[in-house]
Amino acid sequence: MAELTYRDAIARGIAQEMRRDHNVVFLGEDVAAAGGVFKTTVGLLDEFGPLRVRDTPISEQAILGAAMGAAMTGLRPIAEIMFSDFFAVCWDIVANEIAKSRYMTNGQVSFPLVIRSGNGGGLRFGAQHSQSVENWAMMIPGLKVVVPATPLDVIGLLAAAIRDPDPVIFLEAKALYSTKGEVPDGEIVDELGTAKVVREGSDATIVALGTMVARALESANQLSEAGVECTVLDLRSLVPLDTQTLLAEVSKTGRMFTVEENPRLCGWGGELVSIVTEEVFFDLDGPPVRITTPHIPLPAADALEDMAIPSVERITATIQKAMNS
Amino acid sequence: MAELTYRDAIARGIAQEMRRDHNVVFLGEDVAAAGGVFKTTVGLLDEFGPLRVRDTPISEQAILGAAMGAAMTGLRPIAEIMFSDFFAVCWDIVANEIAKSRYMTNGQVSFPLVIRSGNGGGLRFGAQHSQSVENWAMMIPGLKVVVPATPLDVIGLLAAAIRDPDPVIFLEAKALYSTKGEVPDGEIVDELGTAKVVREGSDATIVALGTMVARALESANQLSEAGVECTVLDLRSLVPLDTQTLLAEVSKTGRMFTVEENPRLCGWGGELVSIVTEEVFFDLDGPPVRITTPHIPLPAADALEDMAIPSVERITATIQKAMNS
Amino acid sequence: MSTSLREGKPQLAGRPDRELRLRMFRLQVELRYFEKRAYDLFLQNLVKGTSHLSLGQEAIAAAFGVAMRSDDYTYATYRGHAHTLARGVPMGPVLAELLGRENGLMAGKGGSMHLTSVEHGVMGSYAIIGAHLPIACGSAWSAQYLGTGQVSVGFFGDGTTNIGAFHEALNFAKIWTLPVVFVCENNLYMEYTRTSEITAVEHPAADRASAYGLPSIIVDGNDPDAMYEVASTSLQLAREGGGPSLIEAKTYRHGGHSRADPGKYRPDAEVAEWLARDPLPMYRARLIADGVAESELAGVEADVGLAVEAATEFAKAGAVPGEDLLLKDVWANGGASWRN
Amino acid sequence: MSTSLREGKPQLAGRPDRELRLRMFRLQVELRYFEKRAYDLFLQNLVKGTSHLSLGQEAIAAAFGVAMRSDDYTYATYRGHAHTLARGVPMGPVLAELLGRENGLMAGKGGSMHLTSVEHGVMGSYAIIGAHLPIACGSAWSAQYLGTGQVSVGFFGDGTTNIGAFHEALNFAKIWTLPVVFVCENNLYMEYTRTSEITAVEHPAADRASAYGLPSIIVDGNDPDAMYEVASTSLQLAREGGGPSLIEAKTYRHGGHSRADPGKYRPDAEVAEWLARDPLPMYRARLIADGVAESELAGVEADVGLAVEAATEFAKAGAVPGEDLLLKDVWANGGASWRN
Ligand SMILES: Cc1ncc(C[n+]2csc(CCOP(=O)(O)OP(=O)(O)O)c2C)c(N)n1
Ligand SMILES: Cc1ncc(C[n+]2csc(CCOP(=O)(O)OP(=O)(O)O)c2C)c(N)n1
Ligand SMILES: [Mg+2]
Ligand SMILES: [Mg+2]
Repeated sequence: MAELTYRDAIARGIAQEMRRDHNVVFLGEDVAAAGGVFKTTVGLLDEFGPLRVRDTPISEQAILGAAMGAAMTGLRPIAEIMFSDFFAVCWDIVANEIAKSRYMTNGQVSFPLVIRSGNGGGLRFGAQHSQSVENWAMMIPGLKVVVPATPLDVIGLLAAAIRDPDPVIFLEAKALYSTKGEVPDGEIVDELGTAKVVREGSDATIVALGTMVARALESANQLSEAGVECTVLDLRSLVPLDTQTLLAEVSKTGRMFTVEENPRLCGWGGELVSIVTEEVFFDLDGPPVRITTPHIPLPAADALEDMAIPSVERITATIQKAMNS
Repeated sequence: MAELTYRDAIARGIAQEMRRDHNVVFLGEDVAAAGGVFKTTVGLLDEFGPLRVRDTPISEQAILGAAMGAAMTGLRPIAEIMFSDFFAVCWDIVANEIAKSRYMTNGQVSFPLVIRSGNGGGLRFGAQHSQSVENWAMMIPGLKVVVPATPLDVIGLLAAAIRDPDPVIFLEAKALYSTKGEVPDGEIVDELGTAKVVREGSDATIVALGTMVARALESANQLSEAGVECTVLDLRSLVPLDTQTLLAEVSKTGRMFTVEENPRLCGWGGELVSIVTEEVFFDLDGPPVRITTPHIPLPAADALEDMAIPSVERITATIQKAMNS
Repeated sequence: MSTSLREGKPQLAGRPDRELRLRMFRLQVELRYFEKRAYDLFLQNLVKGTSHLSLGQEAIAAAFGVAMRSDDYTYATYRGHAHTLARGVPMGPVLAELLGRENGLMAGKGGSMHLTSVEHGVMGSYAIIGAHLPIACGSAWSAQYLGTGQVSVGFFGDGTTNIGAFHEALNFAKIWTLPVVFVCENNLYMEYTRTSEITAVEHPAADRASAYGLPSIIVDGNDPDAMYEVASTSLQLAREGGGPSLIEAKTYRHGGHSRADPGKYRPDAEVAEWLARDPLPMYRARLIADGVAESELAGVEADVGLAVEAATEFAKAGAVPGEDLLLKDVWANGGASWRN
Repeated sequence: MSTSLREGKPQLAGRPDRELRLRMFRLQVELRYFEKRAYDLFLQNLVKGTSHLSLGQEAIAAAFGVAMRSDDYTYATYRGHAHTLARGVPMGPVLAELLGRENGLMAGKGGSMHLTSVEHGVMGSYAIIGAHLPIACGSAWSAQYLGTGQVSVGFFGDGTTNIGAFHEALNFAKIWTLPVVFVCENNLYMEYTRTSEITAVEHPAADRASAYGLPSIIVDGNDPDAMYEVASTSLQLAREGGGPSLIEAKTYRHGGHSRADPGKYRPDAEVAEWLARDPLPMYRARLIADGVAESELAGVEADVGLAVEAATEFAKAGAVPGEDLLLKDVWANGGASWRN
């Protein structure tokens, strides 16, 4: 058991899988010699050498095209897109090619590949380096979408993603890179599509993802002092979506609150609301409520960014108001 | 008053606006000499000449980059992206640049531009030429999103979009290009952000968009024979979203059914469900239900494509079942 | 059946011998007859969706078809019938795919624009301009990494040279010394626009080669022997670790861009000039001049004619795909469920 | 104040005269002092988020700053402080933007990577590699269409030449004969990777020029006089309808890529060599050798020093932006509402 940062958990997860499978290869901008611009991949070049850990030009379409072509011919590539905002320059390879080709070819090809990317705000990087793009990926049929919230989950879910025969968009919460957590020694492998109940309560269920999990927990603690007991569900993966756990937990409490870092429209929260209302409508004691970043580009200034992304205070206030009305 | 196809309405709408404003210019692949691959822009080159109607290389980033730069320095460009699936190769210009720059610059720049694109399935073009990408655009703050369902709306909404000071993603339903409708003579200008009640009923509200509007209407007629009277709401624009009309109509009937051509996850239907449940929960007599294309890439074969996209039969059956339970 | 074409001795870089030339002849006849049949079936409203024919461009596919090793990788575009067949994929399933039938190459799920047959090395046909060029780099990378000696070949058009993915793929292939051959089929037009009108250089591929540290290669795409020579040389270079090549093959499509297009934007004289350079009759005449018996070639033609009939029967007899296929194979577990 | 630098007579293509050279000197001092201050403030934890300095690359911005017409358009990258200031944007609001204050150039909403001042022709700083190059074509197109004689200038780095948008923009500018000047500041590195290791050609921009029908231009980016000459010539060409230019300016950044980077991946000898070629002391010495009094230059330096102090006070005094700004200006109506 050791304490590890979310940042270091990335390299540990990748190394664990590269050790067991020689066909796992890794490419991206500044990932090898420099160990990644977020220092998430330090040491991999040294351990696995320049044939398995490769620096690329600033050519995101080439990076993901190469990963795709390699995945369908025997390798298990991990590709890094430095900031998830940059998916916009290579979205065709993700959404039109990787996601669709298995279906279009009637199952002739598989894409055992992982695309890792730094996602989300909180670092004052402004509108083009802070987006939460989990909904971009969720809306494309054929992509799995994973967002870990702890160092332990980083390792376990990354290992599961690398072993998965389908393409996984693995979104790392940039704001969590320097957070720490306990991690056991030895091999860690988790399971995709499993949400985790990280707190139990009887009055309401808060569903969160990535950076928002810790805030939801803190908010739940505040609410507890005010007499409202909340379950907090860490979704961990959007596709596959653990609707069993979701529906069970929401049915138990009768209320659902979603906390999304992405801007509101077409966020995953809307999808959850539609699942919950369609399937357990008569278990609901009140309307599901979404707490999201407003539907705006993210501002750069620290003060403004803090207002935009759901804060513990906003989560608490919103839930309190809804529970009292 | 004349009968016009949806296809011809495009050219008429563009011509109407190019006549009144010399700063309206138009560019895209094969749009000038060839009049567009869907023949939607026939005659524009002849009337407005090669300085205002321009053929481009296969360079979607350059097309939209050029439109963006021109829009912020005095022109009102209309750009065509031939198939909306191709937004994936230029999504950065749309989502990161055009959508965000007004906000990032604190309002220093405006983007009076329209990006037109052929959208949706029904023509057996397969997974990379048939997507309904209205949710791609809706999820990006800073974009307006319009989808006309009739030739009249094509002209009026296109004119409104061209006159609008903000960027508008104008999605033309490819499957409707050869449909016809009555269109009055003279100038036609509509208003963005206004939904239209195209049928009134007391039992349920069906909300639809683009190609799905006619199907919803036909389904409503079938349901009427079975004694269920439906309101049909043609959303027409996703951003701005006419929530006033939406909430009013859903509150009246107590039931909402959305009919989406896009694959399910993170579709606009989920957004509508979350708005409706959050804001008029206690007016609901039963759970809102979404009818969507399954969360799969679209298959090419006619038989399969017809199974995938919501059909009149599926709409009717789903509503009937929900209303009876 | 066309599969036999891919047997026999491996290609050598250089001029094709008699046997290879006969194989190229046969392949061209196959592609021609097949696509003419596809066009007939389209007129009968049996081909669903769109389709893009390579009529007039067959020599390129045929030359690579015989020059490639059986485990090399082909990356085609929406105009991919020829390249798919040239790798030995049987006609029946390809035609059935165009008809949207369950016995189609991808059970009707992909359609004309996405022909794929992994067992024949056809790693897919791609309908978004340029996308397959970086993807071709990917399988070249895996071949390099795994030391298999396989080569990726990516075919594309003149109009495709102006999109970003082209640029990224070429640079990437060069710096990683990837075994990939990029083949630009310059048929002078993108869809309806002349490529020279929207391209900064005269030779859209060859004039860009130096931007990637590559030599400029232009070849007569209507001459199978010349094509073979350049194909086999570039494949050998790639296989031996010499990295990528960029080939510009000059050719012309006889018809319009796709089934909806009569191709009227092209000057009559230009069309006439290129029809006079139709690779099939030219090659037939050359082979005869070189001593091949007319009867042998006529025999091939008759043979292929029968094969196309058989393929047509096969395709027409195919069932309409059923609901079981709709939700099949989004994921590797065979299903389409996004929840658990 | 720096605004004065943009007054005076319009540029002429060719060698700069004494006045222009003094203006370039002053501008370089401004950029240098400003960015050193920005770095100090970062160390004091006052600069929020990231920032990318042009220390060592000032000559390029200074030369274009004096060569451009006051209504020309600048398109910068995330490394855009220098290009923004060089167009006459006052230091105070720029520094305040870095500090995330309400009196910032964009009220704190854009940050260091998105500096924009439309009134000074600075049409934005773009943080996605390559994106601004097609956008620069757009304002060049509008200038051409409206007949204004304005020119767009797009600055970018060596690493940027490998992304698709670069390719599309260059081809597009050439075929439409757009008045745009593309300026590659080749500082040898992308972030931490040497560009030569991931680029197929030696000169990442100049060796690609021919792919767009353009001449190859390489210039010493640390020599303001040489830069001025090439800048004014290319601007004049564009203004007179001669279309785009692609310039590769050789230079070096003194520090790391961004605030988080100490730049340790660079060989000591290389850093030393380039520090010895620091454009500021070199130019100072040259001006003195050419007869400018040392005291005059020292006067400029003192002056700029005061201006930087004043800008710092201005920035530090700025208020933290309030909630009213958060939902402002998503749309042209000033608001952020997506519903009605
Ligand atoms: C990104 C993208 N843009 C546009 C299209 C539409 N399109 C399909 S084929 C084509 C022309 C391609 O021309 P070329 O590369 O010369 O190939 P050819 O069709 O002549 O074989 C275009 C513009 C597309 N499929 N993808
Ligand atoms: C599409 C995209 N990919 C990657 C990045 C991350 N990134 C920011 S700056 C940079 C290096 C750019 O190098 P160069 O073009 O040489 O410019 P320089 O920073 O040296 O001025 C990279 C990779 C980005 N901003 N956008
Ligand atoms: Mg072509
Ligand atoms: Mg650089």
